[in-house]
Amino acid sequence: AAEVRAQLTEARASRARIVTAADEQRRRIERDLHDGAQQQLVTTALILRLARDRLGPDPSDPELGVLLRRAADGLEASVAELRELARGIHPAVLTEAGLMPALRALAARSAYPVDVIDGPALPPLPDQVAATAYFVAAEAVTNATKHAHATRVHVGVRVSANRLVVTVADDGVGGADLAGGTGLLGLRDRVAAIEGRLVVRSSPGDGTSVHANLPLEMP
Amino acid sequence: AAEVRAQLTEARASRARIVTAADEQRRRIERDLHDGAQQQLVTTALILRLARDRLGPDPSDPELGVLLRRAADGLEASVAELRELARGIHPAVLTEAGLMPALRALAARSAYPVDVIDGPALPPLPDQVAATAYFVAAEAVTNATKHAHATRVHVGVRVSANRLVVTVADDGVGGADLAGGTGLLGLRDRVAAIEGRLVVRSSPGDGTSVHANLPLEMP
Amino acid sequence: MLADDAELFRTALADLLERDGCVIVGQAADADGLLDAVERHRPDLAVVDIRMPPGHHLEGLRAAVRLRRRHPGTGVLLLSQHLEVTHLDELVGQSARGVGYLLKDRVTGPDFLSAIRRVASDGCAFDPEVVPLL
Ligand SMILES: Nc1ncnc2c1ncn2[C@@H]1O[C@H](COP(=O)(O)OP(=O)(O)OP(=O)(O)O)[C@@H](O)[C@H]1O
Ligand SMILES: Nc1ncnc2c1ncn2[C@@H]1O[C@H](COP(=O)(O)OP(=O)(O)OP(=O)(O)O)[C@@H](O)[C@H]1O
Ligand SMILES: [K+]
Ligand SMILES: [Mg+2]
Ligand SMILES: [Mg+2]
Ligand SMILES: [Mg+2]
Repeated sequence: AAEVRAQLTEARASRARIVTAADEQRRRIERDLHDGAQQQLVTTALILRLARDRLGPDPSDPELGVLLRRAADGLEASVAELRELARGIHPAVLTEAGLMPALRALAARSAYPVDVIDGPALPPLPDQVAATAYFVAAEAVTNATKHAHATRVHVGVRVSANRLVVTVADDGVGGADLAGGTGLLGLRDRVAAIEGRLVVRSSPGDGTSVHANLPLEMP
Repeated sequence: AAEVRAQLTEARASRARIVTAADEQRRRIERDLHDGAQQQLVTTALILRLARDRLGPDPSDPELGVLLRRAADGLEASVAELRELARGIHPAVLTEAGLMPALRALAARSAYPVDVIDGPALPPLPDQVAATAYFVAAEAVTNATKHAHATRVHVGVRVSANRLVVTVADDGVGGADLAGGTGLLGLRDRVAAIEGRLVVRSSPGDGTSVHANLPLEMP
Repeated sequence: MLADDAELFRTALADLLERDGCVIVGQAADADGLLDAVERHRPDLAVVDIRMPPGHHLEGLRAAVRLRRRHPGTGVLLLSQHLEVTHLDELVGQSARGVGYLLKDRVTGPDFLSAIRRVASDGCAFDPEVVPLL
């Protein structure tokens, strides 16, 4: 029994390390995208703009003007796409400014009305806790906008008894089902990896709420 | 005791799901990069080339020719950079062609002489096994080229008793130490997540070998 | 005044601004060069990359904070490849006059040149990505 217990401790510890390493890798990919290709592309887009300016509004070869415009458009589209992709991998604002600003930025970007409820200021959070809280909120908000037909979505974060509690609630059709996809199941595993608990409450016609209860200190 | 055992089973199962989900995400990022931005950029490079052809070899505005050339160079550099990054995230050849071609591509890219030893053809491998085997080989080869001062590195893969055995051996200075970085520790966790075993043998002056023994069927 | 260690980007930016009627009084590739040049020329505006040698960390930002204290007449527009918002409050300080912060992606956007003019004439310009963080 002692051996099984030791194996359990090790399995949980390695699970937590795996999540941390994956987060770290995501952060690095996001940075590499920005500091590498993206930087290069922005310079190229600028040079192309100069080329177009040089050609002037009435080029002697209009076809050339069209080509340069298409190239510039394509380049700008790629820059925008890469920025989106990088953000989906790991939002820089989370690292730079913390959980609440990241959640407000998430809400601001949503096509849907999402309220982030401001509570008392949070203490400094361990990286994995902040990242887990963010990913819970992001997936739950995405679900609410995809599945709920809600009028509003609320995101709340508070600290209580050395735990961080994240809640995302909508007033939509309900019927969320962990077995129905990979999003909620993935959250449950992620939350478990830092010894937290995920609870989903959802009944048809009565909206859905997702609660993640995360320890601020790892046992 | 039965309860601890159940918790152990669940901890291991969720650990395996976390690794699978992370691999899946990496695969998706690679695809998004490839089918999205990269595709777009290749098209843009083509348009830019048409523009340069149109301008001709002796443009009336030489400065414009210079700008277009610079833009084309910048574009090419970004495409190359993105390709590198995507490959580091998840090598497409692994998904497209399987483990052995992916390892041969890895060896071909290495600045160092790396031999991939061909054995009997492998059976079809579960995705996580192929991915884990690849990442073990990639990290061990990187370590050998970074730390070993070896003259050669050998990579071998074989199937034995329903297990896949991956070996990376160098004839360098030895002294590999799991506690010395995050690479080997990360491999150990990754291998454990699919119920495999990682063994590192390394003694000063006698080279280093890394062995991963991976079950082909999950228990 | 332009300061960025990425030479290709900096010269292209200089071209763009000159074509728009700006006079570029100097270019620098690091924070010291920036501070010297501003001391000498007292320009209306310094466009400053956040990350420059030697540390490629927040050198540009720190230089920008000093510039704003020492030369209130010089507007400062920070450019960053990456969203970095530490010490942003320190940069803005008491008043958001003659100060801005944009991601480099915006330089080809439609509003970039007007942002330049705004910051040079004591206004401000902040990236939409940055605004929710202020
Ligand atoms: N807020 C919600 N309101 C109503 N139904 C929901 C809500 N959240 C989830 N569901 C239901 O539960 C299912 C499972 O959600 P889950 O996030 O796991 O998967 P998904 O969103 O369908 O796909 P993905 O794997 O991309 O996340 C959904 O398919 C949907 O039917
Ligand atoms: N093939 C090898 N030959 C000699 N020393 C090695 C070899 N592999 C690893 N080592 C030693 O063991 C240490 C741990 O390796 P590990 O891969 O965990 O970390 P790393 O390569 O230093 O950094 P990273 O976390 O980026 O992988 C290394 O720092 C190095 O000193
Ligand atoms: K920068
Ligand atoms: Mg979902
Ligand atoms: Mg290593
Ligand atoms: Mg720089």
